[in-house]
Amino acid sequence: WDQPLIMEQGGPGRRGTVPPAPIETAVDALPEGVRRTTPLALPEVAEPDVLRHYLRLSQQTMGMIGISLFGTCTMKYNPRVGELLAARDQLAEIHPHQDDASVQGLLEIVHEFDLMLRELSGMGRFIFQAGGGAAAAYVHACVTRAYHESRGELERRRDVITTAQAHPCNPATAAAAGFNVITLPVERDGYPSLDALRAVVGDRTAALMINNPDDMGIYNPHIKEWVDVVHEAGGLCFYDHANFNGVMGRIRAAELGFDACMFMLHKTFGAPKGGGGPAVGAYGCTPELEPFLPGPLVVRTDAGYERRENAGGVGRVREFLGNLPQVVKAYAWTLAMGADGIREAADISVLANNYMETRLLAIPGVTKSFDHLTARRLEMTRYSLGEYTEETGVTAVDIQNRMTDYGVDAFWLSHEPWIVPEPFTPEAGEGWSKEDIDYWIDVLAHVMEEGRADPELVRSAPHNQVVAQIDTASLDDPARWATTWRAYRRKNEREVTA
Amino acid sequence: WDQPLIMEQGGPGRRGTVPPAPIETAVDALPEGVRRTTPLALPEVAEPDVLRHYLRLSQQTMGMIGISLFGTCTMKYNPRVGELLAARDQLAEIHPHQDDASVQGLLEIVHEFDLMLRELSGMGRFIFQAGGGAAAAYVHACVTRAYHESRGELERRRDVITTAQAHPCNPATAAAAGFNVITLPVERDGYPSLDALRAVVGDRTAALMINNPDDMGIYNPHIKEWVDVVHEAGGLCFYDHANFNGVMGRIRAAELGFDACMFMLHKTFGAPKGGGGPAVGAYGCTPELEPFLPGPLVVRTDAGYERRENAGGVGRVREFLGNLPQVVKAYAWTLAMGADGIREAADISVLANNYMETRLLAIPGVTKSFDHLTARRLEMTRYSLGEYTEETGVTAVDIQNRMTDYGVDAFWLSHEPWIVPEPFTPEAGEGWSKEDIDYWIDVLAHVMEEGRADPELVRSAPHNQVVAQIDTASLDDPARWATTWRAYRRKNEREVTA
Amino acid sequence: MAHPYMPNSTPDAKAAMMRAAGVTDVDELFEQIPAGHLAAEPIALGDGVRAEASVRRRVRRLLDRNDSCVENLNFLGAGCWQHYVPAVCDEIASRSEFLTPVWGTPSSDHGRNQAWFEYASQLGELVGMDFVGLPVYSWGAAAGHAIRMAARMTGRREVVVPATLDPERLAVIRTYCGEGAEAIAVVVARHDPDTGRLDLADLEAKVGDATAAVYFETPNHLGVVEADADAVARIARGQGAETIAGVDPISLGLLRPPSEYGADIAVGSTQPLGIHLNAGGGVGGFIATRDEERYAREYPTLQVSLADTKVPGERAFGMTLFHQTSYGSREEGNDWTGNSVYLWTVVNAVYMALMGPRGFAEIGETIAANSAYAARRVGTVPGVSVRWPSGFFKEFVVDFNATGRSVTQVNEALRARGIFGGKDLSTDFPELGQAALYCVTEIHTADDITALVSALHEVVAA
Amino acid sequence: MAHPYMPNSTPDAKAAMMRAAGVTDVDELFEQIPAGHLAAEPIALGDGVRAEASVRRRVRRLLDRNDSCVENLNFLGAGCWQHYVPAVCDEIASRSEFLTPVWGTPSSDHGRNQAWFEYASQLGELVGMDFVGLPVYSWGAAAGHAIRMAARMTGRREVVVPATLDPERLAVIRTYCGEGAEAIAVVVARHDPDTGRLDLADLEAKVGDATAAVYFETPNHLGVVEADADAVARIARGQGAETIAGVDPISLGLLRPPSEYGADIAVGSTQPLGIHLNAGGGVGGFIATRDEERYAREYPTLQVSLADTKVPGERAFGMTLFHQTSYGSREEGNDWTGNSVYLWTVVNAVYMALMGPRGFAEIGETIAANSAYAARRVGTVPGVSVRWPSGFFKEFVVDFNATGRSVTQVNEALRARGIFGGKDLSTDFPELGQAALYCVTEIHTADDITALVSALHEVVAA
Repeated sequence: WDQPLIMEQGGPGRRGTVPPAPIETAVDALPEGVRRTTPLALPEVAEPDVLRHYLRLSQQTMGMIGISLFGTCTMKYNPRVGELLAARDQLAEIHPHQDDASVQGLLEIVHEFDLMLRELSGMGRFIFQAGGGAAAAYVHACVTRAYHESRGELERRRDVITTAQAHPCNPATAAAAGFNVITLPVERDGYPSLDALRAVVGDRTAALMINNPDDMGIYNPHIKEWVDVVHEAGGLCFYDHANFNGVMGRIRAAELGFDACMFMLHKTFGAPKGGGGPAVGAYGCTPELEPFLPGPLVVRTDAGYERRENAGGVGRVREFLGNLPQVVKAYAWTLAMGADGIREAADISVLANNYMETRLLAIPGVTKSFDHLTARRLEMTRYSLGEYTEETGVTAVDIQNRMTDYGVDAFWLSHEPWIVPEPFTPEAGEGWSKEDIDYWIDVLAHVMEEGRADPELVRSAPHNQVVAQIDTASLDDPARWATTWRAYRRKNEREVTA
Repeated sequence: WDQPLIMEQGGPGRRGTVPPAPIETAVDALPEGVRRTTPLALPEVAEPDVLRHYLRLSQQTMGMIGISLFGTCTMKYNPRVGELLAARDQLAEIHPHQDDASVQGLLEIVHEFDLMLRELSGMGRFIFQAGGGAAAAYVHACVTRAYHESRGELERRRDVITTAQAHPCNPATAAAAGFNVITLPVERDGYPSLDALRAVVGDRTAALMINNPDDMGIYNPHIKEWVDVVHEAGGLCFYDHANFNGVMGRIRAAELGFDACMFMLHKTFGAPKGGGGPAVGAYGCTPELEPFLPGPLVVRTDAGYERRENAGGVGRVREFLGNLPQVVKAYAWTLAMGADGIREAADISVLANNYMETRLLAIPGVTKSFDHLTARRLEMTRYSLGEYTEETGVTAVDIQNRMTDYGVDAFWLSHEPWIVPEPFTPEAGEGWSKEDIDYWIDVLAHVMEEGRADPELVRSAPHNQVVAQIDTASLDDPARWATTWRAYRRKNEREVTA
Repeated sequence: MAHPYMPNSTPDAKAAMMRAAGVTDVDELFEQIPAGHLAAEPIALGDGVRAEASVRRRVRRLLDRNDSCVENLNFLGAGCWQHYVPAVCDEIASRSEFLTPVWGTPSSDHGRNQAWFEYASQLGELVGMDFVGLPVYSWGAAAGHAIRMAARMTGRREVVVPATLDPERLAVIRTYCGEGAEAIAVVVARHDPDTGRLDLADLEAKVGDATAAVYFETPNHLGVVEADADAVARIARGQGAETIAGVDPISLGLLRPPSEYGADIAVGSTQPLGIHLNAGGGVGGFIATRDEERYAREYPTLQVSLADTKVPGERAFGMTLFHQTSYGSREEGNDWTGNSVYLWTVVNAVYMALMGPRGFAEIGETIAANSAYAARRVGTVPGVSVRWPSGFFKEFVVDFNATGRSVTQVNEALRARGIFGGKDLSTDFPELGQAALYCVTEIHTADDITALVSALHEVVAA
Repeated sequence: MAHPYMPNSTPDAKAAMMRAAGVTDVDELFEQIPAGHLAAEPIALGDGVRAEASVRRRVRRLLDRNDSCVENLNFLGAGCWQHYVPAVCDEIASRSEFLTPVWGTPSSDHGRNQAWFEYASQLGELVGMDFVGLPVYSWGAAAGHAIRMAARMTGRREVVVPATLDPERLAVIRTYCGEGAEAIAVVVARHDPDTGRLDLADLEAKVGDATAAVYFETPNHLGVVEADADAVARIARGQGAETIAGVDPISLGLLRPPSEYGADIAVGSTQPLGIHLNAGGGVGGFIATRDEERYAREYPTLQVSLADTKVPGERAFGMTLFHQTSYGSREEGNDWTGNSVYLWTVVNAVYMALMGPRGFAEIGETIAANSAYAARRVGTVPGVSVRWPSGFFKEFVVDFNATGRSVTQVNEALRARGIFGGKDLSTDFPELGQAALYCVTEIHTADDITALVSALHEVVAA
């Protein structure tokens, strides 16, 4: 079904919705000079047609309706009970500036969930202001800035150290906060050596920002020493818990010595991802760093719960308390899972990954990153199709495209930098059944066979999707890219009836 | 995507949902003799998998997501605001036995909506107990029974008169209520003659049950005389307003002399059809028949609204007051439409039908029922593909199947009896845009051309749906039909892992 | 101004269609309707409210005047029960694809038809029967149709029903049974006041060669499980009558399925299977039998059957025995059918799939235990007793006679405390005096029962 | 017992996977983690609550302790505004396909990508600009990124902002501007106390060759429309600085688009476009510019572009300029990006499509008229006045200084009457004394304003 753009639909005079008329006609109208005179070329479409249009677009989005073992992202089941709770007026229709007395239930949830995350991490306090994992990393960069500033060392402490396998948001937010980024390369053991770290640590060190385990499923067993080394030099240590799913309930960031960590509620804690938000990067830190947190903090007093500014903290990284509906969903998820469920989820997630590994490595042409390492990987493993691509000319992206023809959503390749050729990173987590995992693997094996028998079939995929493979040539060409219909029409100089 | 049955999914021990545990273990358990001992062979499927299964099935239901000009049913836009209202606890979580004092808002809506329907029909009171149009017709049959019984004439008045073009629910419910059904054939003018009516009316006449206009879009201009004739003989007249959409706001059943009528809230009044309910057949009658209505009635008193039993009325045709969420949706729709909107909807509905007629009759092979009649049809017209089928061997059902390949949902053929060969009855109503109507007609014309060029292509359709054309051979074969998986497995004597 | 619901309510769209249709004034299109038929006065409904915000506010303010079973504590049952509705049920019920369609082909409606088949299959599993129709409007309607099926099968015109039957459901059954010469006579069999169960001796006396069917329920309307259901069926069968059992599907993980105690036809409400109370608008009725032609040929309903398609190995779902419905045969069909509660059917399928065998076993245990617990605690309130203090499921009769207070008084006082007391039985079952039917399910907690008991203490002592 | 959320939490599934993976104990899989790293004490969260009903009840009871803007009458705005959300927006927001996905290919996510493109296209139409990125977390975040874009483009490290700026948004901007040597300095330009608008003379004095950008808003945080926006842009352009306009998209059917008064970059909140208040969790920020490479190369965001597919005439939507994001270039990319508010983006597209040109024109008129009406009536309350009684949109400053009461006192008294009074400005804008920012939109009726005015009368007279 080829669904035209909404801008191409409708006709003059059609109405999709009608706002209430004014209480009375404005007596004291705004001056002419500030009023719009250019007509708005928005679509004029009736309500049923707008609805049907977006219903159709929804059906043209595979997402989690097929099977999606998207790695590095901990895609999991989003219980619908959370949606029903979040849709209640007592959450959806709460204004952020309401008096604390009128939102006691909400503040209690925020506080209780803070306590839950403290229990999981050993940290002293969490905030939910950051609208995603990257924003939480930026919180850390800002907290680091404020911490060193408070000690008069900010001018000196310019370096943030990270690793090639840390999520790109770590170096990026550090750089945006004005730091110099030092990225340690991955070495033979699957992580940088302690010596490499020691070589760059010093009195210029502001912070270490790191994931562990990383996206290859490798856990750095020297992480405590790393933290010690950085601490000794006066730097802070931030644990990006993007890969928490495999170690939930087994380790606590604070016990490993970290000063701060980040959880993604929209991934690890069962809240939906929304195709990329609204999300929450829950940022937690030790009591020592709490003075630097951006306010407002939610605190419990004898009289109830209140929001309190944090004098001396980072001002804000975002307006208001955060995406509280996602916090409520994560809270409900955590209640439902409990300590036993969380531990079980980690077990199953790691077990499923090892099961997949056994099956995937049996497929000719699939190899594993750092395949000389024999230790079991945690909740994901990075694989490579490098040999297969050399043999067939069919790339990981081609395979990805073709797999969608079988109802399997795209897998994740790898974050930058690519350490292995033609990488791919499936992750089953605890939410996909063994049958679905088996189907996924069967499809991969089948598509790889197709690629051997008929490379062009796979290279030209998909064949069963709404649209065929995109021609990416125009995307980075200023003369042809078009992020709006206005731009497209101008660049294509053609008359299109709006 | 071939989606297995839910009974074929899952595995031992999987849980879809878990009920709360008992407050305490039953001390005083039920005796062994009443307890289940046979294991339940229900599926064991995890929550995400159940959800995904039914999401996929929803996507395999075209319904109103494509284009559906399903006639005789007045399919129209179902405003989603009604769904949000109906989902509120103050409706969804109301118990029917609650004290009247605790449901005043709901009773007020029922009363106000009753007044609206009175305004549209001239009747004296409406009830919403009937769960569909057919059930409302049954209400009428029961009211007729009670009415004649109250006059001591029930034994004599055995005949209910209807016409071949009246909806099948009229003769069926009359028969179920114990009446003898007399069906008048359609004559040259598109309806039975007054003489034919006179010939069967007499002191055996209990009631006339009739639609007007009928499904061919023909309005019987002698309907007032019909009513008079029946009344003179002592019978009651029931107006099945299934075809109200074209005459909304123009005529009132009571002013034409009818004693009772029926509106379908799930069709004419914007409530959704749900694939066949929950629905409401709103039954209204004159004050003379009100004593025979099934209770409870909602009445307004000085103290507020109350439910009151109707002593002497038909006891009940269904438990409780009816599908009140649908009443609330219909009430919201009627508020939004108003007198002007309702009149406009009738105009547009009839205009769209006449527009369609112009275009459809231009397609070679499409003919119109009673094509010698030149008067304009109302909101629908019955067409015939009889000539086309003789020419090509392609039937209306074949065309219907093939049209779905173009995103056009099935059209309605005709209720029994088929008066014209290979009938079809499209209806645009006020809810489909001219562009969608044009697309529908273009698809029909295209498919008919396909049927000429390659009859087998159309006869073997559909080709782009989830499953191919059904083989109907087994459906009425006791040895092969299977309305349950239990039956299917037994009849096919094969081992299927549940 | 164009109306948002009507794409063609613009001057452009109307003009284009009028031009093509060859009319200059819309009124020309209504030439069929004689002038004398037109409404004497214009419809006085006022202009439409175009702003959705205004419509919503107005209706919401009315609805907000209702007190719901969410912010109050509810013990009403009696034909409509408050069970927990899993969120996934709501999610599926709200899918536009299921919410709004009418009727397609077996291919274009494949998903919905499959869901219907899954409903019938799972419900058949609960009741232990192989043939299940799509549901009718309510339990009462299902019982009415089942009795008519039995009457057609046996050629007899009498049905025996228990005295404990819900008067509201009985009223529906009576309407279905008809009046006058061709009516099916409803004969009422007594119950044993000591046990609340059917009085088998009286039943035996009333069942005879005119009896088309014995209709009974377990648990019955007063909550009591008919412990000797086999005997009931035996009595019916002995006289050549059909046995129709009315059951609560949510009990069937715990209780024996009707097929096992000899029922020929099982009926009941589908509302407990994932449907909200909806002020009574959530009810639906199922009919199930053995898969024998004798029964199948009498169904008035639509039903979906598995079938093959033109592609080998592929399955589709089509209507079976359509010709015997009123759609197929008008007055020659079985009773009548029409729009029913098919959206709820999809939700029922979801609910049963979520519950699975263990869910039904557990919820049965929880309801039995919670209601027994509540009965025991309510019975501790001075002057308050439970009429049949054991052998019930979900509902039980609370006797207020010794308190000197009427149920009306008690319930008013409870309502002032945010509690909806049990259904007043004093009018419908005068022999019970001041008694009320309390419903306790899996949604109730110990705190809830404590709140009830405390309130009753106050009310009775006041 | 298996957990409903985890299909593989059954003994069978675990055993099968363990067998295949060659382990006998799950703990073997965690061999990588040194023993000394393991949690010192088990996680003390208690066991999971398996019954959904119990989880729901617990969370609902907490939520029910909140008072919402539905059962109360709300006049709070200040960065998050109560507008009517059409039902179709909620319907689309709740579609599982949009709610739960992560990231597919351009083909498998075609529908969502198209919706995103439609968001950008319609938003671009409102602001009159051709290049629109996918949104960032909030208005403050959008302003912060825009200022950083301007700083990179100009190589300068100063931004001039108005004194009327929301302190909360300003705090975000300051965080984005950084601290220390490389920070972008934030210079505050005065406003004219008589008009509430920017003091152009002061602005002119503060903008110079170090100025990367002038950031201003219209209507500004105190509701006042900057009537001389052209002059602001002229001053900036005159010094080679970029002009960044912060606008409320719901005003843009009534007010001039920023492109027409010389803005180079437009930013603002997407929350007014169909998103619920969500306790502040509904906000999102847009960034739009002219479609010039100079601007496009500085975007930190993702954006979708129309593109061809391998099939002639077919369209797809792909990411443009991905390499300049942090995903593409880590610390070498522009700022950073990550999960954002993309579900709201789809809803924004729906909202704009529903409104169309007339909807935006009408809602602008309604909001302007309703807020003017409310201001006029509030001004009739003894001792209460409106600080700038004309030339505002949606929000206006109410001055309580003459009542002898603090805003805290007034708001407490209003809250006792079910009214959420305007945002207290007394701390953030001490020069205004006891003043509050009232927000009036299309959701308010004459009755609502009457209720407010009556309550204010009582409160002030008390």
